[in-house]
Amino acid sequence: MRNLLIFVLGSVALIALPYGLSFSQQEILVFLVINILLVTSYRLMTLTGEWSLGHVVIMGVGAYASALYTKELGIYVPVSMILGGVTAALLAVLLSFPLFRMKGFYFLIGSFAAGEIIRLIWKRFREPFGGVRGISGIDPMPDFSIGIYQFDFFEPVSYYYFAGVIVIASLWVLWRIEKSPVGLTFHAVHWQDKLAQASGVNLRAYRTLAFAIASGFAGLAGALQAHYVGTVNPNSFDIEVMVFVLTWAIVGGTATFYGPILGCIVLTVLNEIVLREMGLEQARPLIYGAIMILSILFLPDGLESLVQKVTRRRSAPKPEEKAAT
Amino acid sequence: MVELLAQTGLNAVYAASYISLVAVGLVLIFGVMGVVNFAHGELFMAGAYAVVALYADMHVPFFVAVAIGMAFVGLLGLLMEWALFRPLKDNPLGGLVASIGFLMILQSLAVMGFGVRMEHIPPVTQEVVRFTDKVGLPVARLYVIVAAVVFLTALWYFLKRTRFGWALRASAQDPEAAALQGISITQTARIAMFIGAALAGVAGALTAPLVSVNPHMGHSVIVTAFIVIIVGGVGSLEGAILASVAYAFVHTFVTTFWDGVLADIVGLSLMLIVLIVKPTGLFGSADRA
Amino acid sequence: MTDFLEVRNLTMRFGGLTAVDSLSFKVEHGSIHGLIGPNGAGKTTTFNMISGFYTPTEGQILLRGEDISGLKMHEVARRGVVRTFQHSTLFAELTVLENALVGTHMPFRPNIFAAIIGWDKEDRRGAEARAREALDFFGLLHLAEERAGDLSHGHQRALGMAVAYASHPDVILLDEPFTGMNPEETKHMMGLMRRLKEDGITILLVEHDMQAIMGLCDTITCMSFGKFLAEGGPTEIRNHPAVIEAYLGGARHVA
Amino acid sequence: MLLEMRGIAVNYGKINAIRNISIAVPEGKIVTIIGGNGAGKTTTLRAMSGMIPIASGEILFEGVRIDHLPAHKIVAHGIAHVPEGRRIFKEMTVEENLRTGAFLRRDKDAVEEDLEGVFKRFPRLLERRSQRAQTMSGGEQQMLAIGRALMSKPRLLLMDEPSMGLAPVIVEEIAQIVEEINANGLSVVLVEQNAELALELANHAYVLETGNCAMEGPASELRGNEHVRAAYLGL
Repeated sequence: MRNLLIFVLGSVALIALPYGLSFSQQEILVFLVINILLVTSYRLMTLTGEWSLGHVVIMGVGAYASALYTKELGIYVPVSMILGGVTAALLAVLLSFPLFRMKGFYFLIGSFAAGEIIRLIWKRFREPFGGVRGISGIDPMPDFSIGIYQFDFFEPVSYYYFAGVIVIASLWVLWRIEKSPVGLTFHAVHWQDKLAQASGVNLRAYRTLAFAIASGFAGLAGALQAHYVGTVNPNSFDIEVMVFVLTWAIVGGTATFYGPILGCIVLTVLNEIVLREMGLEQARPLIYGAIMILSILFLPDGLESLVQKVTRRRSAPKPEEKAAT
Repeated sequence: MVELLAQTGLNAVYAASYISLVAVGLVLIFGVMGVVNFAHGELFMAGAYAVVALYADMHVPFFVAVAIGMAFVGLLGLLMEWALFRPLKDNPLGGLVASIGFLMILQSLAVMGFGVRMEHIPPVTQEVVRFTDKVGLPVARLYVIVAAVVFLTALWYFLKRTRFGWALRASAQDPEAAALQGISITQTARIAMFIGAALAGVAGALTAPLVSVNPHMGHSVIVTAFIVIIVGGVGSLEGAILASVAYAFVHTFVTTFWDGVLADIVGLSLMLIVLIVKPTGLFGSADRA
Repeated sequence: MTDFLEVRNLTMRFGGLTAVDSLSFKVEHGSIHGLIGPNGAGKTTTFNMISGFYTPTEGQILLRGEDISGLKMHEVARRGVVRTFQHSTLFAELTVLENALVGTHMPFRPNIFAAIIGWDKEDRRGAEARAREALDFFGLLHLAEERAGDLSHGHQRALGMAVAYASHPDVILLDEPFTGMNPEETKHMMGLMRRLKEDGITILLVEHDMQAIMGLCDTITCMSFGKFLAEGGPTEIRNHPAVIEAYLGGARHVA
Repeated sequence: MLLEMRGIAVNYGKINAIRNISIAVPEGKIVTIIGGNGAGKTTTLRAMSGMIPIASGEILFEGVRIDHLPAHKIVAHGIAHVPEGRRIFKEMTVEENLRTGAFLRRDKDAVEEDLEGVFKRFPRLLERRSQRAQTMSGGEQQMLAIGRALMSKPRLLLMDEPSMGLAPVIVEEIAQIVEEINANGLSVVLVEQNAELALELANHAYVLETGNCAMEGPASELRGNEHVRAAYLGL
């Protein structure tokens, strides 16, 4: 009963949210929703213990793929978005062959190198990737209407609803995966790969699975972004964006499902509302960098550890809740 | 054709010089402290801006500016060791993340101090050492080559012949066993960080008049340095130098005969191939990492 | 009849060092078989080869007549040969129950699509029941919700065995199971191993604790400097001159 | 007492590795710590040399408290630790390894003298003087680790499992070295799996079981003890 109430109130709040915002804030909201999917998919990857520096490029693969499918093959946009995600996942499977020969630091650098190569290929080959300037004039999501609501996809509010539904559905899938025996196996692979292997877990298969799922959803996020912005180019997926994703994940904390989402929301609000309003836009990387350092120094378990401290204190007298988790 | 090859070869020697200065510092830091310093490219950038500020803006003599820049970047290194790497030494990912944060801060400070535009510095010298009509080595580039030879030789002597050099190598190989010999790991970390940063700084300072100085110039430098230290084997100084030379030649020749982007792709692919075939690098041992 | 688990001319070289040199022995089905030898004899290396952690340089490992040498660890595990590790190798960040659940990976192989849709409820229930059964067997059920890293040393060792046991193995390879246990815990654990044996599980163990080995094993293989030294029952091994020599060789007869 | 360890406890996370261990090392003697795997022998030794923080208790060396000092400062007080598994600097030459052992010393001439002394005691190290340490056999590496420790001119030598993985002939050689070093006035704490050997070398012995001190006494007495004979001597 209580859960239902929270669900209803939450949905209403999410639906009503854009009406309290200015146009530019509505646009930011769309990106925020897409970034939440990006950072949550990144977390699934980190469940197996591997930190990649190529995740944003993989997102770009979804964006480029979906853009090209609509442009060159005339595929209906929602279908091409899904195909964009699938393309990113398949590329991840392909990349897993060289990359999963490495671990830890080497994987980090290897994933970075692989990402840079992909980005440079976009840059170098004007056909079909458009070179440095990328692809512009990507088909927008076609308008349609459900009942009384008319989706007009030049309006950020419409796109917010559309992307919101897709993202929530994706988050639900990611959540189900994490809470399943498959998710437990990911954790096992992370914490003690030898023991997992001795229990019959095929390490390569599970690492690849996590990489492919994470990449698929990152690709979907990229496709969502491409059809909203209308252009893609190599620089919109460079290492700086990757650093932002990393910051969201680390500031939020990667031990829980909601940690990275929290980090993404808090930093976006801070960034777009606070910093922009205060005219500190130029100092943005500086402040981001400082936040990153301070949080790794003083809050190594992320914002989620603060949340846990508060909720634990509140729920301490009710032990039956703990048993339910 | 022969002249083009010779000229490209000279260019490659110059490229190898500054790359190896940067890469050796990165290897030293990784070896002793076990952290991957992502901000190493920005240390190079800081060295370059030191020359912009002192030599171009304040008209300090060039070599004085370079020396001050080198010392300044060395001190930045000490700051990083004290503020970031020491508190995070039990957090393997932490040092890397903190260095990324530091990278953003340095970049941002450069933008705020000097603007995003590229700085072109008045040339230090226009002289060129001519070998034939078409083959020559600008003296400004010669400075870089000489600096690489001098500093790397000095480093080699320090590591192989002095007490603190042994201490540094000992703590890179086995920090715990080194502590049991009375070596303070904090102290060796400071030395490594100072030397590593100063080498990046001097490379940036000396190349400042030869390239367009801008706040984002560290990016390609760190990518190159990573390629080099992976190919050379993380933790191997000799490997880093050899790989610098090899990479500089491949990259310079591909750039000259095809184009720069393709050269980057070739370089990165070489690194990936090395990682796949021998993840510890061509000269590396599996001791650390 | 082919033997259940057989090691034939097993050899492992690391660079110039021969850690295990042409070792052969057989493990009978349903027995407790001990592998002993002084430090550096190559016991753990042998163990690592049988479990698929190392690929032998030469020789074969036969399980029910099938050559399993060179298979990966998870492939060996899927054939019913499950190992534990020296020290406390556990998923320290996970709960005790989750540790045991990972152990049920083979009998209840997770399926990602079923998991998303929710068609794996029965499997999940089965896996949990099996995990709890394994914990119960090793007396850990009351600790099910504890973080594994917080357990005492003895409990951690027991949990390591519970994880292995949860997968319904045919053979359990135990690497120094009694390390860090006090005499009572050791005694209790010996009782549990006898019960495992009664269940038809074959046990091969490497152990330093001589009392445990002598009290537990049906057959003991002793190795020294990588080579086969002697084999037999506990009494035989205890009085075997070569074994005594190998163990006391480190001591001086000159004193 | 040269070294006194009083009521030392060490925890790894929530696990007590050792509890309330007290050990006294008289000047000029060999004290051994024996016990099964995981009993806490190595932990005790690491606590002495400052490699792990202690949870409670105190350690005095020549009457001065040295607990809470970092490892590299304890060396300066005159304690050298030959760690388990030798831990020599593999990429460095034999001579560099030895000189690193004298890192803290400023008396250059005496260092050269001691270096010659080590080479005299271990002629095989002299033969391999400029060879990389990695290329040596296990026994030679153990000798190098001992030589390196001696280079700091210690008054107390801590040795962790010097016989591990060595052939009986080499173990015999190492044992003789320990006796010689001790005869020259250096006190030794010896941690050993090979209880027979340890009890033969030592004057005094401590038996650890699951982090506690189960027994202590003169080594000759413990050799005759029924429990020790059964548990550690396999008799």
